[in-house]
Amino acid sequence: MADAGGISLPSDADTFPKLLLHNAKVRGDRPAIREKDYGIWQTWTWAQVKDEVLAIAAGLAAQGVTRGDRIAIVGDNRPQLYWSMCAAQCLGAIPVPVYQDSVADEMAYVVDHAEARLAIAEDQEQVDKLLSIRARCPRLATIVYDDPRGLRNYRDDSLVSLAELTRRGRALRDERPGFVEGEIAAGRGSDISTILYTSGTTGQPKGVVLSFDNLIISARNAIAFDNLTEKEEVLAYLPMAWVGDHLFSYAESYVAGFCVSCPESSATVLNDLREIGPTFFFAPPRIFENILTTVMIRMDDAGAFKRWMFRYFMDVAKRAGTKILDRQPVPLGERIIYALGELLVYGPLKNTLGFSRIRLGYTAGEAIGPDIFDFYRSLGMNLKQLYGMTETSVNICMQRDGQIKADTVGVPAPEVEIRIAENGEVLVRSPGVFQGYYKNEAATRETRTPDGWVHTGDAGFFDADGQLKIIDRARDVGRLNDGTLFAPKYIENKLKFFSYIKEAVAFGDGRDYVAAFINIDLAAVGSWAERKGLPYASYQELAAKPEVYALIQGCVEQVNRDLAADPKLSGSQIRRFLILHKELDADDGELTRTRKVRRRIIADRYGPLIEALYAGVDRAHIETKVIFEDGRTGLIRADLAIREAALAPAPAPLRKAS
Amino acid sequence: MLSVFAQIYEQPGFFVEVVLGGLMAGVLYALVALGFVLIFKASGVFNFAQGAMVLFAALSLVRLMEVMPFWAAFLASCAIMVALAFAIERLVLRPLVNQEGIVLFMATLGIAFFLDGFGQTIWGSEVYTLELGVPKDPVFILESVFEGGVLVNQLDIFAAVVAGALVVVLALFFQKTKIGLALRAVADDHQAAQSIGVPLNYIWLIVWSVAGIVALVAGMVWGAKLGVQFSLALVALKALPVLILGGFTSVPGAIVGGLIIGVGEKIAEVYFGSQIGGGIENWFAYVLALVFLLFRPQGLFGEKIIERV
Amino acid sequence: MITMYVPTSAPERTIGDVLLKVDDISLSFGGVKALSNVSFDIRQGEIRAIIGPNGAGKSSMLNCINGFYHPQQGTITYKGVVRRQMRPHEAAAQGIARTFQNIALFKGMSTLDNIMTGRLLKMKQNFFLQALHWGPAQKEEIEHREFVERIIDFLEIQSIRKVPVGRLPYGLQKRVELGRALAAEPTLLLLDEPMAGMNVEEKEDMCRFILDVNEEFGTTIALIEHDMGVVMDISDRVVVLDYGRKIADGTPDEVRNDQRVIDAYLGVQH
Amino acid sequence: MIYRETGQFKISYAADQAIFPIRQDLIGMLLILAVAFIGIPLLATDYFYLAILIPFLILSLAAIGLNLLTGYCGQLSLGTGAFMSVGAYAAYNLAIRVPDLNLLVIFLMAGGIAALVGVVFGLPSLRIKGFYLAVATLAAQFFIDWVFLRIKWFTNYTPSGSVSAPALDIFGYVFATPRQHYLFVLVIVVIMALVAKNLVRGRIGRAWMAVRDMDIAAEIIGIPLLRTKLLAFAVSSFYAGIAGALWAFVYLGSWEPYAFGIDRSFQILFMIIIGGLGSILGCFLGAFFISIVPILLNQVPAALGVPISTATASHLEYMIFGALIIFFLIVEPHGFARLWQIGKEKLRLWPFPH
Repeated sequence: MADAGGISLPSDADTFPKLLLHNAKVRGDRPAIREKDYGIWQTWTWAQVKDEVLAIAAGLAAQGVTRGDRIAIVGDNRPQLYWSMCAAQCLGAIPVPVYQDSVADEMAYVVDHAEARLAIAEDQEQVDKLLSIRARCPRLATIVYDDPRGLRNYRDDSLVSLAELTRRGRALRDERPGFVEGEIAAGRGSDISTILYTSGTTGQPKGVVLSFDNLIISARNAIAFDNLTEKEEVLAYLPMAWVGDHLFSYAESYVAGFCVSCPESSATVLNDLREIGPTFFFAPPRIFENILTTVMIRMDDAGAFKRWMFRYFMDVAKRAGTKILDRQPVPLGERIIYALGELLVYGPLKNTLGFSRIRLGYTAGEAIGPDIFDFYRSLGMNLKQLYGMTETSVNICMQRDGQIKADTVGVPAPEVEIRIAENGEVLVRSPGVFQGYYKNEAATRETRTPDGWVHTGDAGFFDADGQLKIIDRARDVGRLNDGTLFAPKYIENKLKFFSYIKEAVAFGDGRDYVAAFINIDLAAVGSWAERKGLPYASYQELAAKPEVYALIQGCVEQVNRDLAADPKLSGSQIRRFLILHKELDADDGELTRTRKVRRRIIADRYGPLIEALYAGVDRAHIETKVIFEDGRTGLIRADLAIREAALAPAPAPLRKAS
Repeated sequence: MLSVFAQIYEQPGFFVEVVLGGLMAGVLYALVALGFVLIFKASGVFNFAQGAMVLFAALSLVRLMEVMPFWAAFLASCAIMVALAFAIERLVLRPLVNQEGIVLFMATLGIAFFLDGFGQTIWGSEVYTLELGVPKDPVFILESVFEGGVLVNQLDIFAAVVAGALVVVLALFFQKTKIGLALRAVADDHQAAQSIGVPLNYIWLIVWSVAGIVALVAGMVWGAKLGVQFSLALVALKALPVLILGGFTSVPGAIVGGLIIGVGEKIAEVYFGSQIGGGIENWFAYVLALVFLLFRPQGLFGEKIIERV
Repeated sequence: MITMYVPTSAPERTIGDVLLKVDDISLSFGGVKALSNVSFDIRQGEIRAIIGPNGAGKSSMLNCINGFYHPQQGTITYKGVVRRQMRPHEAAAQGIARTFQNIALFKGMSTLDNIMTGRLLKMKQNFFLQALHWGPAQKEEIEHREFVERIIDFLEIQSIRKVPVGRLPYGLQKRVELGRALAAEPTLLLLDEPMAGMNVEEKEDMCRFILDVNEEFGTTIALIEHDMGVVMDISDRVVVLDYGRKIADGTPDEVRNDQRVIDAYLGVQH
Repeated sequence: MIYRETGQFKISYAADQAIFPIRQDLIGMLLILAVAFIGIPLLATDYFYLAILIPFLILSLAAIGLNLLTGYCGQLSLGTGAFMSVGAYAAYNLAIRVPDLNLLVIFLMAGGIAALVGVVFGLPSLRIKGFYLAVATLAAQFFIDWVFLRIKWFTNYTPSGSVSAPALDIFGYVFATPRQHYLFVLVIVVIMALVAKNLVRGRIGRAWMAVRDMDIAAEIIGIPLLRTKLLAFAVSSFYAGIAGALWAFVYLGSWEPYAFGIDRSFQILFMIIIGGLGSILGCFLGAFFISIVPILLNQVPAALGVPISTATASHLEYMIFGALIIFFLIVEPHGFARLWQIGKEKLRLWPFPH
């Protein structure tokens, strides 16, 4: 195997368990994983992790787990769950991480579909869900739990604590030394490493089967691309079932040997982020967006001098920061002022956010607002975009240092081939291409051609610099009745780049004009309203205020002006919009777990509103069913206003001055 | 030890003289202690500046008497003390309202320092003789009872009478007048007092003014006896053991405590002091009060404290 | 040493022998009778509630049990030994811990330090090692920190670990106070209105913690509570006081149907 | 702003409980120590040592002693000067009566004797609280003043009552120059400040603070009140005793009982109030402030060309002190230490306001 970012791997380290043994040997004393627990960052070295993983593996073997068995893993990011994943792989069993916030139905589908015979759950909450779906998952024989809190009264033969399982494992290892090691040696790179269920925007989740080779080669290439080393610090806070976390916090950690830290709880992530100060950080655009919004809100409360200072230096950063980061020429005076700004604003700001040590930051999943992207880069953070999907073990395109643009996703990653199909769809072939959808030959055939090309489903094109630009889901790109190109996601993203707008859904395919639903951002608009002295008691009340409508109308018209600048899209300006009375919610099925809009469900649920948008009326009535946190359902009724937005004139063709 | 009793037995007249002297001093201690009690009762402030107020008042009086008759100087000094109370309420107490006790105590230490410096800067820092027109010659009384009679200073008798009169006036003021009743209401419960419409700032102004006038009287009497000088401020420290003994909140306690301390201290000084080096009146009162406290922590007139949780 | 519960080996909840017996207690202040001839017992491992209208003498009862008040008449037998008069800190040394009706936290200290004070009785390293904060003293400090962190985890107050308790909302302060009592690893835990002033959600949390303490650690609990619903839900036996006298004693069901109890509560219906 | 805490995570309790858990604080402290041990000896003049640095350091030590008792254990004391004088006279008597004893041992024993006396005067703290106790500590002040003034044995029957300390000879090395005196005091103060910090962040400090914050609750959770308070009196008096011995031996050289009068007690109380109750750092800040102000008051008018008489200067000093104390109490009743804490919090959150 080739060198990866200065990290040399023995050629036979082709599975994660083998990488674990390798790491325990060459960097046994270096930290492998941490968790904030009992007030401090409990740390395990690679040697300790090896000891734990092998014990759990033996414990699983004692529980009857054998090669090829599927094991569901469900919970927040916890060292024990990462270990369990590797422990299963030691035996040749296949870990299937499940989204920890899935409701019982979703969990039942995955566990049943994967035919998991054993599940490893974090705590009582997950155990309860698993117990409740057991009738629908006949193969699920054993549930292992990590945190025993609240489980003392559970008298169920299928329950085993992880501590007990580990104890049994250690006993077995005393009895049969070398057994687990033998099982590890029997693993091959071509074996199945894991099955990741993608939530998908429609239908039931599909299980993406990835081999060790898929993940390890992809990880190795990404590490080489960005020169990552064993010294990186990474915070594992995104769902373990998501391919991004699997690649960054698991695969790359094992390949590069760097340390992964698990936060104390989902409520303390920002604080834990600040403590750990990762050097390599991944977050979807939404998180960067939220952080920026918080920054702005907190700065609003500052005194006049600080606000002035912040504005002044942020202007400086906007002018010079990105250029300095990209090593472009900047006048000396500007550099000096920027250095002062680093001392007074950028440095402290990055420090309070926990971004001081970031050498490399990535965002992906959807388009990031150019303002947001530039904000972080101008602070001196090396934030980049990448483009990838579960079916290709993430890596498709990555941005190279010094060649970074807000509206493209970069150049093809190492060993990745890209082709643009005739309908504009991006096709990919790489070593990371998946083995197939689990138990779904038809879907596999639909997505992967016999010669290994994957249909990404995204429409895009290469720009003049050879960087890929994604505009929308290929399937969603439609046409207005007059034939104008309609790329809803592109429009929605432009809307969402305003901090006041949290979600947007654009309609237009087969219609006369474009119309949109808007979700306001409660924090940003709430703070705006407070400054304006507008009282409100709820999201619904705030959303219905005429002042808020006016605010959003301004945003919509700005988007229209942007769209007008592009001859291809100028015809798809937003003519009418409304502000939804409730936030779109994954629990109601309106968004995916990764917070992508589920168009069809929304179209069904809010049909009357869509009709109203195209009916020319200025009010619409709607009743919606919602699911509360405790599982009860209720009805929300609302009367919504519909507004017209001004359209910008299309750019006149350029004329030569005569 | 026995020799002491023998001495008392042999010279009963002298013993009575000592006791009387002690009672006279005690009345004056009581007078200063009264100033403390007034303020502590009404505002919960442990006013360490009472001694400085005594000095300041005496200095004002003695210097003003150089340019005007006694009565005018006395009235003017009263006015000064009221003005002082006003300034303290405005500049110190009001900004510190709702602070912890120790903070207020510290503030009065600051007031004490300020007043000591301020008084001596504007009034001068020499020793001034205060002439009240009361003869200072000692006289013999009770010659028929004791052999050779009992020697008493006329000034002391005057002082006792003045102090006694002031105590009576104050007692009447507290028991009979509307303001006095309001003051007692405040002492019992600040919030309750406020809710019945007694403005707290007004109350504080009054108690500090009254305490100032009490200080003036104490300063006048002490000054006539010792001369008006810096050590007057220290004499006031004598009032503290009186407070421990009598309780911080009890007017009768201050009086009885003052008398006990005065007498005890004189007897100790006269009969024991010489045997152990003299000058024991500086600490004897404190130690007496302390020993007493070990047996009755709430003081003579304090109520037994039932602690609740 | 630090021990943690191991649920797989946790025994079924069992109520054992009498742990504490109050016999014919009378207590008065000045002429006012706070308790008259009260007798009852608390069994090992049970949750025992003391209820009654305001001023019934409930808090006075707890104060007698932990040595804060000394009854004029009657005896208290604890762990089979008739107790002589003792100071509260001696009662604490024998394994009696408590919380207070009006929160009695140390306002100038953080949550962590407050709970650490609950471990003071168990800390033995001498003054000079403390002064150096070194060797055994540091080791001891860390061992107890570990124990306290488990309590913090148990009570789910990680996020306020280093916040001065004065800044915490009421419900959390109550929780910290429970933590401080638990830190002493008490045999008998006295809770004086642990849920007073809480909203429904906080009450539910507190109930869960009380039950967890009782079941996970096997701690015997005596609690005073106003909320009858809560009392009936979580206690094994209930003793009812009214005007300083015991008017009923038994299981929640027995007490609920006792005519004297109904009268007492109706008499002071708020 | 100067704080860059990102990435300073703790993987052990020992690190989490360190005196300076934030790296920038540790660096700052090391810098201060470097200046104190290296920078100042390179630059300072004799006047600077004698008039400012040495008294500042010794009074800081006394202030630490009082702060342990008052700021941490909540027992207000007005008798610090007396406990200092016990240390001073104990050291003097040990030095002249047991001439072969090493001076360091003498200082330690002097502190020990002061601690014993402190315990005796701390006994009333079981029965009385708050201001009653404060007044009771005045008894110690007056009684001890009297003892050294009137009982001639303690002053070795010198006719004037004034006594002189022997040379500072430790293991044969004589500390003679102001710089040597300064370094000698500095070492002792740094070590004792560290010890004080260790005490207050451990079991003992927590017991003290529990007693301070709510004594009833402290007793009910098992803290023996008398023992805890007496320990505070003992430790506090030990510090005061050593400070007194240093004040006498290093700063004054020869002295009278008056040097430790009630004014000294008040001066030190002011230091901890202005500096901050319950803060070791505050002791230094308060001591610095209280010892620098009179010097400025003496220097500034002369420098401005308005010479004033000594008497007026001393009266002015009283006035300004009194006014300053009131001012500080109004502006920040918790002293410099709290101001520093607030400032530090702001710097840590910079550029955000909260």
